[in-house]
Amino acid sequence: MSVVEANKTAQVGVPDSWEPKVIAFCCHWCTYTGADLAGLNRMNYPANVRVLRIPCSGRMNPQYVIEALNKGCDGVLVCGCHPGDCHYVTGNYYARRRMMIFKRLLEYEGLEPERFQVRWISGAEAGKFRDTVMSVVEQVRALGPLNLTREIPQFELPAVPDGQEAFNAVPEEVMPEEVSA
Amino acid sequence: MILTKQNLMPLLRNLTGAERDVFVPTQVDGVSKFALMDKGTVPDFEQVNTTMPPKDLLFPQTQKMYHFDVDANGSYRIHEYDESREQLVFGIRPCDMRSIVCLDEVFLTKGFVDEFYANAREKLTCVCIGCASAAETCFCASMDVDPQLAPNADVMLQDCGDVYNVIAQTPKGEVEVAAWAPFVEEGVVEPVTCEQSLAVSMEGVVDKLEGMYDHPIWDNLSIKCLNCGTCTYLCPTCHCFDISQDMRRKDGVRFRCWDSCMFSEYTMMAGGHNPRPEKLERVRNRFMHKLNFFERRYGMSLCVGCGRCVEKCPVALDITRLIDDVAAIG
Amino acid sequence: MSGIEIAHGCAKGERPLIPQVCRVVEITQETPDVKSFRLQTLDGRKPFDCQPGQLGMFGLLAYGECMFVVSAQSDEWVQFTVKKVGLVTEQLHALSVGDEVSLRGPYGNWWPVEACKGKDMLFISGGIGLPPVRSFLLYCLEHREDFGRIDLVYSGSKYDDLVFKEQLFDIWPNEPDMHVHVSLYHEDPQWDGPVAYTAPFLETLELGPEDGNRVAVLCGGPSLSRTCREALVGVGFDEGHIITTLEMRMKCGVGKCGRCNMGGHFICLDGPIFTLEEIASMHSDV
Amino acid sequence: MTAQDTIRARARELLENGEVTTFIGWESGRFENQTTPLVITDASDADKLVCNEYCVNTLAKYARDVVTRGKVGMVVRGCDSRGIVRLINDQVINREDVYLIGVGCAGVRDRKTGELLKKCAECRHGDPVICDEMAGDAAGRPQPSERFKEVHEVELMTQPERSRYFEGVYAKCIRCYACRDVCPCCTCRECFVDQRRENWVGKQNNVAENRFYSLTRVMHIADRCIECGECERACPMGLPLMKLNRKVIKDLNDLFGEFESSMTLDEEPGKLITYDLVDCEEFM
Repeated sequence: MSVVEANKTAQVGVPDSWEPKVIAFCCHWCTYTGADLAGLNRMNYPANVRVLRIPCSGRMNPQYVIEALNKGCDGVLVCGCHPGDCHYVTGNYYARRRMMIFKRLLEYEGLEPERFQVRWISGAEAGKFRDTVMSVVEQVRALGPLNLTREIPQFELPAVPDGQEAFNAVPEEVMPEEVSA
Repeated sequence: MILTKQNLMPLLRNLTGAERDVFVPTQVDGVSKFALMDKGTVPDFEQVNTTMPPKDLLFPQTQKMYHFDVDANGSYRIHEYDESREQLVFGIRPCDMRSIVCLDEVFLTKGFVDEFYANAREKLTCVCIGCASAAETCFCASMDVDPQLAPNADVMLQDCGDVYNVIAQTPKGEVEVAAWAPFVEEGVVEPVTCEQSLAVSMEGVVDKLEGMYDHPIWDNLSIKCLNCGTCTYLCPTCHCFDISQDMRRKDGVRFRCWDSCMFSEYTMMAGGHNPRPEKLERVRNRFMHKLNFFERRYGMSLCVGCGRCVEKCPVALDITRLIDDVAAIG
Repeated sequence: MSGIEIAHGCAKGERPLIPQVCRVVEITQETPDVKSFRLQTLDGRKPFDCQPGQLGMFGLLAYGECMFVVSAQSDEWVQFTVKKVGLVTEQLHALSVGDEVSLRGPYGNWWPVEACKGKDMLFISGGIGLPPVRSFLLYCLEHREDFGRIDLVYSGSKYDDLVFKEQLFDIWPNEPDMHVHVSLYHEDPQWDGPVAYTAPFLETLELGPEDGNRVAVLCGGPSLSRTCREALVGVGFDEGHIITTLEMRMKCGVGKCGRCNMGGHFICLDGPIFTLEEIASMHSDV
Repeated sequence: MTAQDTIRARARELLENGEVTTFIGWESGRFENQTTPLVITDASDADKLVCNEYCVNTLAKYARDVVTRGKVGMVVRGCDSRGIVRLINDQVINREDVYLIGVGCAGVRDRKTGELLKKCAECRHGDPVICDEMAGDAAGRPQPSERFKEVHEVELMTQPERSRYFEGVYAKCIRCYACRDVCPCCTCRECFVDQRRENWVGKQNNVAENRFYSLTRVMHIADRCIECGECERACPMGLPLMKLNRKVIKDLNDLFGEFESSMTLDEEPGKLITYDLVDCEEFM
């Protein structure tokens, strides 16, 4: 049973309205401009990705990755300049080593490899940015929700007293227009 | 009344009903603690006391206090959690029962009753099993705890070799023992006296500590301490907690969790001033609280002699050696 | 001549850790980093009744809560004065009128108003130490006839750091038999008054103990408390007649979470108000 | 003249002639075969010092707390000396602040079971890597068999199995921070755990926060870990922490070349704070 099937079973309790949340840490000098270029060229890529600008991939602190996964993201993408193009000359060399070690450590701890990916995307490669994002989102969608913080699953509420309407646990943005019966 | 040790397991299986959680001392994944009794658990009544203390049942390490969210017209609403359930702890030792007395004093007296603790305490039934033999680190007899007696337990099972002497000590205990009819017989047996290799004399220690605030003994002691939180988290009577919140967008949960006076940010104030900045102040404060401050405030020692900190301290810092050194000082 | 009798461990209450949601009704900017907030419950009532000097755990549900003295109160609101020093206070300073906050209390003991009746009052404070002292001062001004001469010695590092300037310079000096002495630690273009630290400034004022008929109320940082204590004892004050309110990190506010202890006493429950005589007998790591 | 007597004599001598202000060693504890660290300042206490096969504590980190009082004398075996090198290379202490008396170590035993401790069975350097003088001959221990055996076992598990396994590990953690406080590599002035204003890691004890703390610590000591195994020994809940540290060391060696940290004072910096243009590329 391949990894994806193994997680398919985990998806039993997932509402079909579930949308994966992927956060992309993009280096300001290359990938962020690449993403901007993708926007200029009207390339559309899934809205599940949230782009976060960081000065350089070298600034990528492994704690951000775990914090993102803990706070409800289902996938993390870290993008930086190609080795040699770094505006700070050595930023992505350090990042390369750190991310290679950290990626293996997370996989060692049981995180599916597709959930944490690193790519070098330069300022001109708008197409590559779109393709990367689309492939990451599809892979994460196949894996299903991560919800690392099962202990606080959307706050199982205490009995709501006296007639106040129950708090709807599904996050607002992806709340479908009318909640099907 | 008498309960033979063979009847113990059938009795336990009979007790695990749906409406009540039964906790027994057992090994969970290599850690000895009080865990929920279900089909698979093998209770371990031979081991004297568990590594993790039973205070987790009354005062969990992380306890959700209330959940807050925003209602229709945008103002906050607070929903209090009451996660307390009917619980029975079977096989708690007299030293841990004595630690519950200390926790009751802290949480239920002095003008404010902590309702989270109160709810849990009310729904807890304690079946205490006396100790026939002691571990090498046990010194409860020196801290006025009788290894075969626990006055505040609901049911006391005194270990008499191959049978237990069943004594119901509270109304709740009577109801409990009444339900054990098929497993117990009439009769009284003399409990085994429990020999303890480790003993300290607390004679005059509390008063001597009063004037020893600047004594060099604290320097020699605190130098070897790592200031980790092991002793405070394993101690059955340590009750310090921190309050924090976990947010998701506009709603969140405010919880309280164990905290340790050994951590540097425990008394760190916003302006940067810390009344206990170094290891010396923190180690002194912890031992003074155990042996003197609590005695002055509540009239009982906060150390019950269970020996968990003596056993599990990474650098073998030993409260009994401190008591001996203080007693030895003129 | 025994010291002033102070009640300890006298606060009571149910469900101590559960706050009530209150609304900010008025914010006054005292200094660039100090603001005063007036709070009411959502339906416009006073959150709780409290004695002068008692504490309240005021904060934001999303960020945390801190312990402040109720620096003033009326029938409809309670007021807290907050200096911006940390995470929660920063968020409090970002509040605007009408926002919702969390508040629980009242905690701690109160100023010994009964025991100080008929005595002359000497209030000494520095910087952000004025709000706790002000809660007692306002009580004395409301019951003016019960107290003799009132002196307020207040000092700050810069003119901008002086809190409640309007009351300090306009209202209080005109109160009957009340003398306000303000000094700054350093020269300041906007200030032509005395420039001295609190303790030396106190000595220049020759305010003696009036053989037991004057009570000193002290509140300030660790250094101010130490130097002023020496100055007062030097002038002849008996330590039982010097009252102070202590400050430590507090989380529960009801003497259970264990961190605000001085020896066996919890500052949030047995204090925060003690006489210096009582503090001397405790194991002090303040 | 056993090593213990030499140490006692030298400690008394060093303290008497004022060459060191404090001396760090072990003393016997209350129970049989129990030892506990000891810091003495006057020569008369030198006879309390013991050095036998039950000295389980690694003393390196105490040098940091005591160095402010003047020069420190210390007994060092393999793990202690590498801890001292680590502190010196991290500029926590200076080489001339410490006077090191080396002792060969054949591994220490558990006081109850008498068996060799797990950290000593896996230890690769029993003899001190630096010292000012040797008090007893080097033990010359054979290299342990399989350094990364445990890591292989976990790597062979499938992904869901590993996920459940580490879920179980982090469910046991009680966040007492003994692993951080005993580690010679963990010498930050203010640890990220205590930075409440930034609130990196929440104080609640659940699997997510425990994993956050553990992964961060592993990454912080990744290329500096001296494999002394003290974190595993100090953990009251028995978490297999060396499985994580050794996994990172194995990856570092595989990817960036064999390197053992804290062996010499003039060692090259760790693999994560240097780079190489020809590292293998997997993110293209």
